[in-house]
Amino acid sequence: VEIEYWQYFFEARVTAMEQLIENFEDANPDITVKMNHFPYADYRTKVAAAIPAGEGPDVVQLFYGWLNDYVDAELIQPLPDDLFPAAQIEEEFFPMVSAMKQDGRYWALPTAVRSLALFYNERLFDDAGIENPPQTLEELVATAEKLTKKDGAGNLTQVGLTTGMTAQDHHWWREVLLRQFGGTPYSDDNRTVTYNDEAGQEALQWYVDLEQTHGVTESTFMDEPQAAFKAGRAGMHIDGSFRIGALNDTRGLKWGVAELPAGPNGDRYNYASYWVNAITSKAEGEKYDAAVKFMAYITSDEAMQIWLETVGELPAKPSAALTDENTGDAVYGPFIKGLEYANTTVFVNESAQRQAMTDMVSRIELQGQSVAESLAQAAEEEQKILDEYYSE
Amino acid sequence: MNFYSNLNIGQKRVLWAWGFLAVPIIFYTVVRFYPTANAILLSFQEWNLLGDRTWAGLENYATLASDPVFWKVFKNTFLYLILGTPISLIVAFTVAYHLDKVRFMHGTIRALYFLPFMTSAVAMAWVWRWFYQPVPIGLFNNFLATFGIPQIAFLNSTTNALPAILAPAVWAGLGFQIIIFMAGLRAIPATYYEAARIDGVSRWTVLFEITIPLLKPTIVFLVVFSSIGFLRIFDQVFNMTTNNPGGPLNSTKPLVLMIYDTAFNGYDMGYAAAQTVVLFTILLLVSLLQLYLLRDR
Amino acid sequence: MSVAENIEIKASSDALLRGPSNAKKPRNIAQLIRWIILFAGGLLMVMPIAYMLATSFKFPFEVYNLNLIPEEPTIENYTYVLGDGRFYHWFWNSLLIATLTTVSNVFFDSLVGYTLCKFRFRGRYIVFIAILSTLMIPTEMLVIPWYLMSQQFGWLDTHWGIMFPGLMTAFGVFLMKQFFETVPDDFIEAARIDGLNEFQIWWTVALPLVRPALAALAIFVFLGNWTAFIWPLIVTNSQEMYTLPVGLTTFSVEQQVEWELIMTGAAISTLPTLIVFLIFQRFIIQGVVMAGLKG
Amino acid sequence: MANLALRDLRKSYGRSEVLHGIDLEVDDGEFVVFVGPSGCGKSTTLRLIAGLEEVTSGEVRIGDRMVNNLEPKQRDIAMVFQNYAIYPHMSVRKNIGFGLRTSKMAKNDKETRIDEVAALLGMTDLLDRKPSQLSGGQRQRVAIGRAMVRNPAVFLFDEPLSNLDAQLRTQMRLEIKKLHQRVGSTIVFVTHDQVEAMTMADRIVIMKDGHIQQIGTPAEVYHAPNNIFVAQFIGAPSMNLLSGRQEQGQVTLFNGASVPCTGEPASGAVTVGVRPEDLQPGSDGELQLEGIITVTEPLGAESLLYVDVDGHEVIASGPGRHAPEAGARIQLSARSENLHLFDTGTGEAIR
Amino acid sequence: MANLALRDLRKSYGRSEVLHGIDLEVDDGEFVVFVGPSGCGKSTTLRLIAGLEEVTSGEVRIGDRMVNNLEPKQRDIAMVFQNYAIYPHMSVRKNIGFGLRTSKMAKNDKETRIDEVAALLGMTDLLDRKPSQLSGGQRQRVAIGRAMVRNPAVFLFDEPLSNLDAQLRTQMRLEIKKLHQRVGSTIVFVTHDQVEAMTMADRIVIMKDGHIQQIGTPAEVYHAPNNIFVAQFIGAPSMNLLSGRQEQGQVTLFNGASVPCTGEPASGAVTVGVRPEDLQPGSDGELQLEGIITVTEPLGAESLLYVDVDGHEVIASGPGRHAPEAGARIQLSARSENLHLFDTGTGEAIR
Ligand SMILES: Nc1ncnc2c1ncn2[C@@H]1O[C@H](COP(=O)(O)OP(=O)(O)OP(=O)(O)O)[C@@H](O)[C@H]1O
Ligand SMILES: Nc1ncnc2c1ncn2[C@@H]1O[C@H](COP(=O)(O)OP(=O)(O)OP(=O)(O)O)[C@@H](O)[C@H]1O
Ligand SMILES: [Mg+2]
Ligand SMILES: [Mg+2]
Repeated sequence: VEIEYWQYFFEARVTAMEQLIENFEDANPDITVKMNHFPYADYRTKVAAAIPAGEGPDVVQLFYGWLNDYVDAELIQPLPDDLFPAAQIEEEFFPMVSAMKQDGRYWALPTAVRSLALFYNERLFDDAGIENPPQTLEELVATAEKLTKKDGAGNLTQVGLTTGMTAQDHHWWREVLLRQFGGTPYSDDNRTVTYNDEAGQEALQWYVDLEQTHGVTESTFMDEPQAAFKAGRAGMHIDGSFRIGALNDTRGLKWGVAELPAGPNGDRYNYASYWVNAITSKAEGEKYDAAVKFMAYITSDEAMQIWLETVGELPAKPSAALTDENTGDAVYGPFIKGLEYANTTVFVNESAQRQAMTDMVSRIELQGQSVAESLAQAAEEEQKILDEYYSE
Repeated sequence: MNFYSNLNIGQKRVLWAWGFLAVPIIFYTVVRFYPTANAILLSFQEWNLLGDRTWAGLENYATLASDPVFWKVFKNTFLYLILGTPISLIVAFTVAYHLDKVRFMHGTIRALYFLPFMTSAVAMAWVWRWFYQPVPIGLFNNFLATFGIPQIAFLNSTTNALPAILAPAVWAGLGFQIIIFMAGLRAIPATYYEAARIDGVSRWTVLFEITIPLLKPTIVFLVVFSSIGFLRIFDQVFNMTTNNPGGPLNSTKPLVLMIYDTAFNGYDMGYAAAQTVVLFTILLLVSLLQLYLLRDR
Repeated sequence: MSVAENIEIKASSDALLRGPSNAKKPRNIAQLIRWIILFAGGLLMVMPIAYMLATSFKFPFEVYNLNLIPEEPTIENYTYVLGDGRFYHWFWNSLLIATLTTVSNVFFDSLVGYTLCKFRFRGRYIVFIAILSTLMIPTEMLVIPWYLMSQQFGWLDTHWGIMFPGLMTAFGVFLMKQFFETVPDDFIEAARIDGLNEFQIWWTVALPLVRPALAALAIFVFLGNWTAFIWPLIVTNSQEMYTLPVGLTTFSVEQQVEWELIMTGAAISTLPTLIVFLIFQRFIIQGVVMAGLKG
Repeated sequence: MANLALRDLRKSYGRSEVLHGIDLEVDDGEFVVFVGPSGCGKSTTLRLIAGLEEVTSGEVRIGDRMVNNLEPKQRDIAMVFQNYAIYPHMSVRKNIGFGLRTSKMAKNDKETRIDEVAALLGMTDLLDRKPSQLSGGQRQRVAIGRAMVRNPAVFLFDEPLSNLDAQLRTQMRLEIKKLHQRVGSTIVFVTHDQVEAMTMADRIVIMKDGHIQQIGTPAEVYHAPNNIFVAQFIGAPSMNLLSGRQEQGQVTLFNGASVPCTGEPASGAVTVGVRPEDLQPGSDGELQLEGIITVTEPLGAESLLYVDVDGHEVIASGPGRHAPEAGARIQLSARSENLHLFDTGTGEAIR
Repeated sequence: MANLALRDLRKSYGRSEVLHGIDLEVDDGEFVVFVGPSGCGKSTTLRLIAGLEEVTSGEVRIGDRMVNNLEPKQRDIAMVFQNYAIYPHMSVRKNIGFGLRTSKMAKNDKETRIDEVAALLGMTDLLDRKPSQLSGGQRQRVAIGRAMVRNPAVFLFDEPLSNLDAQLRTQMRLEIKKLHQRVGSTIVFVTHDQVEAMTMADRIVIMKDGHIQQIGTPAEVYHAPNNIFVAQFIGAPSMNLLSGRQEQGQVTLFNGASVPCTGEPASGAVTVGVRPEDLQPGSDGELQLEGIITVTEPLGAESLLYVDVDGHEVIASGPGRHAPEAGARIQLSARSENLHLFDTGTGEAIR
């Protein structure tokens, strides 16, 4: 039988998957797997157009945030209980994978996960005489201040820390800063926004102070945070593990990674996300069996290790991730450690929810709205998004 | 054949006309009208693309009317139209008019103006975005900074962002409009100008009394078409605000971007369809109004 | 640089094609000023493109520098893009699709435009408005029905599937209709007398008279299809069927765009359109030779 | 070969009727010339015959077929347009050859035919030019060539010679006549040129405001005009009209002169017409006028004398050489058989 | 008011020279008519005078200024184009008024002037129409109106009357002459019409292939043509040419007839020209010819007889009524003072 597998295009991911497929086909000579990949930016559109039309893959890679829609529309089928018992999954995988569970059954599983960490520019650190990356938020500000440079007119020419809600900061704020200041983003059932409180205000105030009070950053600096960091014009940069490859390719950049700074109370949080693989409802009979086998293989420890080595993404199981070798790795170490205390946001509409965060900060920066008001408005907007979704 | 030969000349020509239109009409019906009708139907339904369609009545429209973002977007869309169409047409006409009189390196200069139209919108949006950045990388702000003039926040501003995004849209379409204008200018018989030269009227008179009136078919086309273009502006906005589409704070978001966003990020196809119907209605009204105002009297 | 040379050769042959000049010798200064301003404007127009070219010769670390001349120029981006075996597929697909679509558009759009302009019949205006109204629905709303249609007829992932929605455009119909207005009816009537049927009249008499518009249409349709993105993306599955713009997006990866590669791709893909432009613009310049034939 | 008939032909543009019921029978092989003031509907009539415009009411018959519903090409006609309508994008050769496109001739024969026609029109050297490189007259010749090349049953000419020089005009006039005699086609020809009309026509049709005023041979319309309009329109310079009153078989003119009159007008008012060439210096005729010459126009063979007779200007013809000077007093006379009498009220001729 | 001079004027299109050195002096207020075969360069000359084309070499002077480099509007001229060039998007009123745009007249005066011109051209009712609703002749009148409305120093007319009917033509001819007399403008007028040329011109310029053949008053060019070309070109139908040999002060014609000859041609060969109107039935003249009538063309006042004289066709004029029938044998004669002698070799007149 031939089954089809879809994912988005990223060279390393394609290479890794090719290798996995090869291994899988060796082990299962009666099955061939055909892989198709599509541009990242438009992958979602593509999948959304194809799958409802009954076209496309038997096994598909989805962003975890999209799961609800696919489950509701019955476009994917739950993983078989016998091979993927829920209890075993919960035991083997990092806890955040539980977002893939609905009605007591798992619908999809990741091969790899990603988390956030603090990238820093070693050369700039040396120039500024900084020895170690900051461990707390206070240190973060202090370090950033040392790394910030301005020209005669007062325009920033180098920022201490990059910021930008449009990049990863909305995760950082929602799942990390907010919790560090004592708040929570959502209620346990994920249906209510809970950050419109004092903790939320403090977290937001702290965040906007980076630019407004400390002047160590500018959200529009060099258009994109990662660009500023890559160009060596930012001392520090918070980003996901998927950035490692690009930074490795950047000539002349010496950089290091540290865990995200701890909060005022010393707690650490992190945000993790992942792409999952699921079996579409198109797969039936033989193909379904083959798809199940393929699922099993690509969520195995072996597959995860290959993925880590080829793509640089973190294994989804502690057993594969938390090896001494991995945690000790200078680059992967901080990310993997982050996984232990990482949370995952259950998005109903990721871009809309991010937009609420982006607008929240824009209102303060561009329109001078007070932090409290802006936060309240953001909470209201996001609540509306949630309500609309869950009311259906 | 007998039937055909019994028709009078007028009827025969009508038959020919419909014959010529037959294939295109089938094409348009299948490829355009049917999906359009589908979209109109969909605007009364609820559909997340993945599941079933359910009837929603006027709910989508009610949501739309009460959505402040929609009204903001509505205003933006008209701003693009009201600024973009006259500016681009006047600039294009001016260039075409003068270019038509230039011989030396004519082809080269025309190609220079046309090049932007040929290059990929994505790549160009990025370059422009890059021009607009604050120091240290923004070309314009660096330029200002060397003269000690304070920076201008082009894109990160609720007031400047829309014109800043309009500029590359005008820029990209200019070559197209120039070419059309030039083709139109070329179609005006030289004797008309000769007669005017003899009559000794001023160059302005020739321009306003002869060139522009005789250029009317071209102008009608460009006004209607570029209005549609600006009302449907998408590429430039989308690509220049990739991080924060239509931002900041929706100050640059046009209707099409809202539709795109609703459809392919929110997967709220019914709602997107309702927006599409609104856009469709606006476009149709604007075009019909323009055709009416510019008709041959 | 040979492109620039080409343009110049074109320009001088154009000057000959135009026939006798009516220009007067004086006012040279005004002419010169006009020329200088136009030329400077033209240079301004291509500035972003110059940056695009410059970027395509840069290493990633230099991409965000302002300089037009790369400090460390490299053709690595080109060898990378051109070295990608898929590139040739994409290029060929785009070329094929853009060419065929152009032919179809030039044929059908001008036929419909002619009909709507030169025939008087009831329903003419309705047909025109109906066709024009198709410009008013964003493609994004149409791709889903098209997709379902293609699936039904088995056109997914085929050239035909990529092409079919663009075979005719209201844009072309409108453009051609407006230009046929400048063709005197006498020419058409004379041909009727000479025994041509309506189709032959359109083909042998009317079309040659609107050559500038046809050329413009050809350029625009070719360009439009050359850069079309969303539909080719949706309808293709295999990388071999991608068109150039779709293929080029594979250079942008998650959360990050490799601009030097995008710029390289854009630079390469501009070349064919430039050639098409240079081929067809000749007709635009020639203009309508009937000047002075009719009062 | 065909006879051509128009039966109560009407044509309206929008609400304004420009042809009000044209009736005409043209025999097979006949040469009919339409004349009439500008805007009277000559071109329109031609276009209806050709099938370029739809008939509003009435019938067009060619060769006993009702052709109202036939396309131009099925009517076996050729037409030369008033403003040439030659194709700017084709060379002269292709333009002329265009008339042969649908014919089944061998390619060689076509070429020969084109060369033949070109030679006839003196355009052999111009065959490869584009229309924009031709002078006005040359363009018109191309248009004529395109019609001639095909030998259709009916030729329609809309002022084909008006841009040609006199020489070529005379020549073309003869050529067209010869063509007519050779192939025997029916020809309908519109012209403004008196001489053309008189010399070429088997019959002349005089139109005014969408009505036919008179149909007749050149001699008939010249010597026996139906009404004042025709009398004035045919002949250049046109007939002198003198108002008078009828009294007992005599007409008394405004200046007291009187001439015999046979007919009986409804009103008493009579207009007496006399052609300039019938009004000559001398006293040899029944009509006698005396006046002062205001202008003399030499025409070579003869000259025209503009004479002021008691405040009325009349035109008379004088000798080509030694014409009387302007300012001189002169005695003019005409014979009564050369006088034309019209009822002033209706304008109709009194016979 | 201005005089006009062309000095060795040449014009080439690309490599082909179409005017080969035109020299002409036009006096202030003079009315000059250009005639010549189609394509001889009349329009081109006019366009050079108007400043619409660049002069290749030579000079154009208007009112003692060298105007080669002046814009048309600085030359104080008006021009009527052969193909009208009226603006399709303007009403007739606006088209006519266009010529007044630069004038400093009060708006009211302008309107009056337009109405005046329109009345003159018989277009008062058409003032609000668009050109597309006009007939060919009506369009041409609009073009004339636009030039007339302005009263410039020099008028240039390129076959302005060729699409008008005879009536209107005669009328316009007179109007233009009156205009000329009233305002005294210098007028250069191109026409194909013999009668127009003869009646209107102070002097006629006959061109051929870009060369001037003769400049002279109408009487001069008619009665004393410089060469065979002019002799044949002026006068319609054109002069009969009979070949002969000169022997001792006598010319012996091909048929044996002989006439006296005074001049001395270089070669012995002489061509004898006689105008049709000088060749009449009868035996009253030195030149005697006998032949058979092949065709009779009635022209009303007179008729043309095509007579075959020993294989040569000559045209003679006969009476308008009772013209001899075709087929009859006829005796023709002409007086020796009406004969024109030319050197057959050079074509020049022998005087
Ligand atoms: N398309 C039209 N719409 C309205 N009126 C028209 C149209 N075409 C012609 N006419 C009018 O119909 C009348 C007859 O026109 P037609 O062209 O037949 O005249 P004509 O006798 O050929 O004149 P001419 O000798 O000047 O060419 C004119 O008064 C003209 O203005
Ligand atoms: N643009 C051009 N290119 C080349 N040759 C031309 C051009 N315009 C005119 N000619 C040629 O120049 C010659 C003179 O043309 P012109 O128009 O002056 O003739 P014309 O005497 O006005 O003739 P007509 O009486 O037919 O109008 C013609 O042989 C014509 O073919
Ligand atoms: Mg007419
Ligand atoms: Mg001419």
